[in-house]
Amino acid sequence: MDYLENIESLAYFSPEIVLVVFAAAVIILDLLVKNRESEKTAYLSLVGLGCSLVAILLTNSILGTDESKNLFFGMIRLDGFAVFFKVLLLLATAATILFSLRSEELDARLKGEYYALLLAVTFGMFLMASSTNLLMIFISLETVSLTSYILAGFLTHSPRSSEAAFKYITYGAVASGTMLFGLSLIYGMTGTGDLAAIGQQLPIVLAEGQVTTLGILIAITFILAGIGYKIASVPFHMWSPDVYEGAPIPITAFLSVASKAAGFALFLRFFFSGFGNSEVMQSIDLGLLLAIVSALTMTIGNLAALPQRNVKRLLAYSSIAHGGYILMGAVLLTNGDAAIVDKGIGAIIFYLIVYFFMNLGAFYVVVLIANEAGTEMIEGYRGLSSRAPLVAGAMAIFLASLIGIPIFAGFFGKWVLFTAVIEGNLYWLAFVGLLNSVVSLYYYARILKAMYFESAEDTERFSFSKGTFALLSVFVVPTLLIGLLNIFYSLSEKFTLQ
Amino acid sequence: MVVPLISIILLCPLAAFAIFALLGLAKRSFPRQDLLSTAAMLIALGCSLYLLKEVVPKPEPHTVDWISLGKITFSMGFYLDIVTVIMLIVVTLVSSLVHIFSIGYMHGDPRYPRFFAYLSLFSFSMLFLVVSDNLLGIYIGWELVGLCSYLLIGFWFEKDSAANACKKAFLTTRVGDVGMFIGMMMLFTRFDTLSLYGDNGIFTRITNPEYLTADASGIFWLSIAGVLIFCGAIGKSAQVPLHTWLPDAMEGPTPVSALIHAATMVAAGVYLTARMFPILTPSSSLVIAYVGGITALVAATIAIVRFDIKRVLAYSTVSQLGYMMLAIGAGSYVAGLFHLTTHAFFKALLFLGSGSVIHAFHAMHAHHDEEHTDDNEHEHDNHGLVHAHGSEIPPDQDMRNMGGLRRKMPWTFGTMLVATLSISGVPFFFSGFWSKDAILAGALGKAMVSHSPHYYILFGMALIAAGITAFYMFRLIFMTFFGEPRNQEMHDMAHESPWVMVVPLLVLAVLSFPVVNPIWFNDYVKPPPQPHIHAPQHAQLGPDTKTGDANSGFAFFGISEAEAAEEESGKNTEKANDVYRIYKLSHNIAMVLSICIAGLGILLSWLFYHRRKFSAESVATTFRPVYNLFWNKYYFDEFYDGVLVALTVWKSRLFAKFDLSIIDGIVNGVATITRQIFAAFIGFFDNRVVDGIVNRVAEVTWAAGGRIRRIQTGAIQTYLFVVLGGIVLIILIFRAL
Amino acid sequence: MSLQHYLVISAILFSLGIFAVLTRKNAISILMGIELILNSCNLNFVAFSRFVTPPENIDGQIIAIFGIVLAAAEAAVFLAIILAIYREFGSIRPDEVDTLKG
Amino acid sequence: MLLSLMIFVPLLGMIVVLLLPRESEELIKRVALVFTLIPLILAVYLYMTYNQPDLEHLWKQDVPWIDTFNIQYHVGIDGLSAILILLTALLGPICVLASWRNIEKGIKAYMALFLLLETGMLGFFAALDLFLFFVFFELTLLPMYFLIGVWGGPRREYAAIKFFLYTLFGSVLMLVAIIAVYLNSGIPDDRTFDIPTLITLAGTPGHALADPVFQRWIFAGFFIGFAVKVPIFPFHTWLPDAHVEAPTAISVILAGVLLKMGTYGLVRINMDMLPEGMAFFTNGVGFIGNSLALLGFINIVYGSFCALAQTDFKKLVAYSSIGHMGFVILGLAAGNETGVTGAILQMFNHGVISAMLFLLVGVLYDRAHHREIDGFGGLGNRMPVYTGITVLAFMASLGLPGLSGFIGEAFSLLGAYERFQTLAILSTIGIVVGAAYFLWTLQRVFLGTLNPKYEELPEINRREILTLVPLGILTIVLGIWPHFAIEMFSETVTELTTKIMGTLEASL
Repeated sequence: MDYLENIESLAYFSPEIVLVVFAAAVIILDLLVKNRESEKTAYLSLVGLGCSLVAILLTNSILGTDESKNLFFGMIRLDGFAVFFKVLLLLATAATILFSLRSEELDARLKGEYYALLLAVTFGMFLMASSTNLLMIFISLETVSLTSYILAGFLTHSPRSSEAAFKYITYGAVASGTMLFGLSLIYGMTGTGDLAAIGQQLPIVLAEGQVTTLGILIAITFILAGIGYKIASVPFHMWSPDVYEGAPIPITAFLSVASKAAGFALFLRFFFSGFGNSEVMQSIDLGLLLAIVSALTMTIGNLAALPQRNVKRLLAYSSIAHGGYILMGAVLLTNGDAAIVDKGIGAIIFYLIVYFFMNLGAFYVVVLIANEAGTEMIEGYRGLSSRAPLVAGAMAIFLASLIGIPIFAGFFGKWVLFTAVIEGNLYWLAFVGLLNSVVSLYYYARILKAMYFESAEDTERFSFSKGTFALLSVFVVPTLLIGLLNIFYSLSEKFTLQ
Repeated sequence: MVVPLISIILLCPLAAFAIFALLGLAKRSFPRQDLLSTAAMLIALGCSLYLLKEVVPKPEPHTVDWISLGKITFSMGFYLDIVTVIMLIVVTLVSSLVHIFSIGYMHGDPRYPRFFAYLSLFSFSMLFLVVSDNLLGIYIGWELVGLCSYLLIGFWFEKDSAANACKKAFLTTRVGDVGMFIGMMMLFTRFDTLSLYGDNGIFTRITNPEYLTADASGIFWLSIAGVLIFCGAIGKSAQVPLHTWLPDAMEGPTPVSALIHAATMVAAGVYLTARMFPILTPSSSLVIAYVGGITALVAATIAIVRFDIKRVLAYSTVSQLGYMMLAIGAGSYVAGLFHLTTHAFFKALLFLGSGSVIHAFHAMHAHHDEEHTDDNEHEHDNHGLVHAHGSEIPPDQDMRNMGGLRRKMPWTFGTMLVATLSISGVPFFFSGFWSKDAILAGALGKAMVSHSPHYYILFGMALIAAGITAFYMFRLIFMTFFGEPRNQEMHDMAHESPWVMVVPLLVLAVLSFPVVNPIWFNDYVKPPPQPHIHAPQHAQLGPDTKTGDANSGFAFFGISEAEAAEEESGKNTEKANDVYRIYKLSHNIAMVLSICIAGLGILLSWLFYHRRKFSAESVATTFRPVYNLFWNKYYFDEFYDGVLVALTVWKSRLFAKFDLSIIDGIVNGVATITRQIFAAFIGFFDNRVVDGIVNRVAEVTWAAGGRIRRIQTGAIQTYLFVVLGGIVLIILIFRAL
Repeated sequence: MSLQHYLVISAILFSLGIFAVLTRKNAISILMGIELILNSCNLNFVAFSRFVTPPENIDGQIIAIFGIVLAAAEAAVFLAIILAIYREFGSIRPDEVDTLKG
Repeated sequence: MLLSLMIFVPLLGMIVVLLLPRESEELIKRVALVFTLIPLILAVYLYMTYNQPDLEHLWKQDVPWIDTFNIQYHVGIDGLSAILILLTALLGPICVLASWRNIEKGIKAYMALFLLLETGMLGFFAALDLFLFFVFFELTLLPMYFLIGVWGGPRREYAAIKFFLYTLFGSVLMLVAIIAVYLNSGIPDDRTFDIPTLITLAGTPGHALADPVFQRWIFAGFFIGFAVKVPIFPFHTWLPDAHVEAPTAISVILAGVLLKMGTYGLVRINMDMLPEGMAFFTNGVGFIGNSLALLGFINIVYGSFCALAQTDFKKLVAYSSIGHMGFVILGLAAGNETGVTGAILQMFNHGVISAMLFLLVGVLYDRAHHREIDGFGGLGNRMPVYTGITVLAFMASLGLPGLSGFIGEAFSLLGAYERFQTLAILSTIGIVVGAAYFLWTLQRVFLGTLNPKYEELPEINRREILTLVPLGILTIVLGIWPHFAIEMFSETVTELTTKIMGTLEASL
């Protein structure tokens, strides 16, 4: 197999390098500027993201359309799939930084390293999206995790934040440890760390009987513990509500979108290249396993969301549920028909785009309300329709989209997913998913109800800056349009794994 | 020439109503609605009379396609034969007279214009019903007249009794109509059409052996259909057991009773049955005849003991309608229609007469209410009677307040006397005699020809009914116009009615003499063939039928069968002559008997109520049970009320409140049953079960949410334990697979 | 010493680690449990790279080295967070840190 | 083009309304009225120019939308959709007028949502692409939810969410069915949502869509989706709540149009596209074979008796709608010319009549501020005009011949009797009970002595009369000359029924 030497790889690695450089720059800048000007660091990091975006596009252009490169002796791989996720993650980070600028709960003194950490975590996620070697997988995962732990606990003097960090790291450490154990087993079975090689080796050794299916099952289950914890899938989801609730809202948004997306990227790449071979999957019935996991994930996520009164926590559960929906697409990886596998991945990609806008949008509204009304509780949303009609309208759109009501992007996302799933003859799974979206209506509607049907105690209107609305519209407009425009569908096709 | 005429006839009254309705939307009203409506009616009358000479020997339907779906087509149109024309004339004539009468009678009523508008609407609907050539059209007119009667009975809707009566009327008839509709469905599925005449009309088709056939089933379903259609007539013409609404309908203004509930609408049932004559099978005919006979008898007996002058007439109407049904059931098509005509006139006259009497007393009404209610109480005590529900008699209609009016209101008295003589069947100068006699003859003749005991029984019923009729009618006359005034005060107030009211009386009185010449009637009105009845005797009728010999002429009222057989002419003369002879004989017997019994009836009532040889009270006390039976109208209403009282107890457990005024008559009864038990149960079911299931599901979901929540303890080590458990579980499960 | 021995040992280490993590009532001992888990993995890698892969292929050992590094980093972050916890809750008993729940 | 104009003009109106300042209420109302009148004008023009040359869809427009799934923006009109579009366009301005005074707060948002709703409804009836069809179907949900939830009565939140949940549940099953149809419509590259194409495919023997068993399942999926909308027992319980809580105009739309969306779907998809499935559920063999007719019968009787049990005027009308929709189901189940014609007529007429009824209830409610039937009495001589119109509406609704309500019922029954004797006969119970509850209501509200509380109740005013008169005229005209309506869809029905009956004969 062909791969590039370290030096020639660097060109293709530029986006990551840019990020690292800027991370360092941000820290240095933070030392120079005074505290109250520390917003500068934020802008610098935004610039960094911008540069990195440019770099990504450049690498992509030199890469050409469908061709892909294995960098650093096949440690990481640069292809359309990776590029897509890099862009998505980059945008998510940018959004997070903008949120943080407007969020009042993050106190001013520590901003510098905060942004540096954000850049670092982005870097880690880039690696997650593109690593093709057990070693890289583990390293990237750890990089992301370690930084996330810190970010989650970033609010000093906030017990909730510290607790979140504590739970996060304990849970994360165990999960990744378990995963590493699983990886070690895989390594032992195939004698290589390279995913592609593993993909070739596994069926052989399985056929030769050197490894039992039980061994593979154990290994995969252990690995699932690691990845499942990143994408918060049952039964590895339990950290997420607490962490999401405790962490600062921008970080919650970040985790619920970016690190989920990165997790799925890793998930897809790992199973696609490492276990792409169907008879291995059949041998342990991976399809059914994933299907059940996804069904459980969405069901439990939705049901647990029903009684929540804290909107942040509610959205945490809802994002678990959405993880479940996305997993339905992942189930298709185990389908024998390559076309359907493609459809599945395409569906996931499309859904992630949609999910990116609607979920971040919802979280942004949560940030705004937390600033104005000073609470994350659903009571804070009472009478929002009169206190801040535009924001309420935006929130309504995001929620409607999360429910999956037509003309809003969320519906089309679900549509693409369910079509793929049904094409994979998983009618029951599709049906469970759809029933879940009916259940989900109930708790989303509670927010709608609070905003529109109930009236607040004090009715003075909230005041938001122009920038706020601008940023809000950045999320509203795509939520309205993505589904209606043809391009996005074709877009999602370009980035599937080869 | 026919179509435009009929259009005019229909449109005039409709226009009169439309004007009222449209102006009503603008919250205004035409200055002289009464004249408008009356004029419209008179025009219609003129046209109808003109139509008499338009009638062609071989009538054709004039139709337009109303709805056409692919192969099936529903047409709307007119069918004009002599019967139609006669009906048209009857309706328009009576209607015009009633209009005129009302100008005087309704004078000063707050809703005076509306009354005439309603009358116009009714006339339109009735005429539409009459001229329609297809069942759908008939049904439409049928329901419309129902609506009008609803509106007019409830004209004084402030009175709860009126409000109940109109609802009762509509719902009761509706029950019958549903039967009729089912009958229509049956015919429709068989013939793919609902039009009766024309090349593929039902009556033409039915001659085609494929539809009815040697096999009994063909006849059988036809009988069922016939009876079902007849259900409509049962409702509209107030036949037993759906007759209870008609007496209550007397809550409406008297002209309405005269027009709708005596002359026209109730007769529509008879008209319908006559129209359906061709599809009546022997069995369905028998059913009809029996229903008619029973009605005639029951109603007559009830009428004996009424004191409310209008109620007496109402029951007499019911009984007379029974007569007509009997006639048609017995195959005496012509007789039935003839009686319909004559009855229309003299019964309208009677009602208008009573109206004029009531009008005379009306002024008294106000400040004599309470006193008379006392009277009633007293009354009941010494009769030891219980008043049936809804028979509180308004004082100005209570015959016990009348008496000796003949001097006070000579015109009214004279005209009503004529009508009474006519209805009681006094020979030979009164139309009622001829028609009634024809029916009796028909029944007897049928009996003698077919040797079936049924028709002998029916003949008996008719005969007795005739006697009773004579009795109670003269009772009415004696109590009202003869003897000494029982209530001096009211008597003094009474006065002859204004000429607008008297003139119609006179006209109708004239018509109660055999102006509608029986011979003429017999010559022109021919019963349509009943192709499926393969009559035993196929008769070519002797030429002498068409001669002026009255007796022989009447003799043939009954022999529709023979006439029907005429088409499938077995040239079997002596057989025909047998039939001829039998009918002639039967007719003579019938005539003699009817005269005797009528005389007997009159004599009795003279002894009872004029000479006072015996007292009605004493008889009543001796035959207490019978009397009670009659007084309480065979406990029809009580039966239903009884059921409902039981239900009331039931309901009191179910519900907090219950409106007693609901309980009235069978249909309300049913309504109440359903409301109280069934609907209530369903409502309950709807809330608790159907909705309940849904809510249950919701709750379960919620509970599940709560459970999962509780797993989220907050202790990190629990989470980790779940992780481990999850891993182990997965491995265990999937290793087994 | 065959592969099995190493594997058995690492399995035991792993189990001990998990056990510690699940049962210890002190955040520090949880950290130790985590370290045990990671080290069991490292042991696995090394053993596999010694027995399974040809001698010139040392991927496994490299992974193990990285594992050690990351374990150290993780320990550092963990301790920092434990400090924060101690500051906020005045205790480092994991079961007392449960304000976020439901 | 005209059709798209008709569909999206209200949407445009919504945008305009949103741009207006919330203070200028009169202006907002006027704008809304204008933007609802334009579709009406177009609809009338359509009616004038409408003729049935062949079953070609009129005013077709077909532009590709989402190529990836071969989804097109494909709209067109045939007889069936034409008449319902006419109904929708007619009720639009009437509802705007009906909301002129009695919407206190947030008239701007109200009108905006209403216009959005109208776009959804018009689009639904015009859609010829299954996906578009579904999108419009769902598009009506959200506005309805807010319209009930924000401007509704005391229990509005409950009613709104109930409506939302029920319909969403139904549409979920429908979505599965749609996807299944799409996936089976051909090889991955030329799959289609185009309804006419799908219909032809489902007709071609040997095609995956034509497989009877497949069609049965799909039929069930679609059916439940539509049954919730119609609503068919036992999915009906959202209706009374929604109706009672919704503001007058919204009840009108709900009863007038939204229920028809269900039955329209039944005809357009379940009958036209899935004749095999239809045959399976209506072939009169055994329980399954009678199920559809049975549901119709249950709706009729059940709805009527529930209505009889009500004491709330509006709830009574709501339940009566359930009963009347039963006749539609019965007629459709019959599947023959008479039945289906009756059913479609009943759709239209019920739309008109129930609209009238709800408007009338609204008039009374605006004056007396309660709807307890027993709380009134004797209004007949206080407000004669109102009473007159009410009598007309009641009589039409209880199926008095000569008014439009009758023909639909009668034909449904006539048609049904040919195929399901017993059920048809039993269903006539509904006619009597219908008369019973309406007359009883009439008596308790209008007859008898005037309730002293309402000595001063003002008579119905001009605007209200204006909303009622067109509907009243329609009921009378269509009662006398139903051909005006039938001529629009008779061709469509003939073609449809011949197909259905053919399939039935084949299956038996």
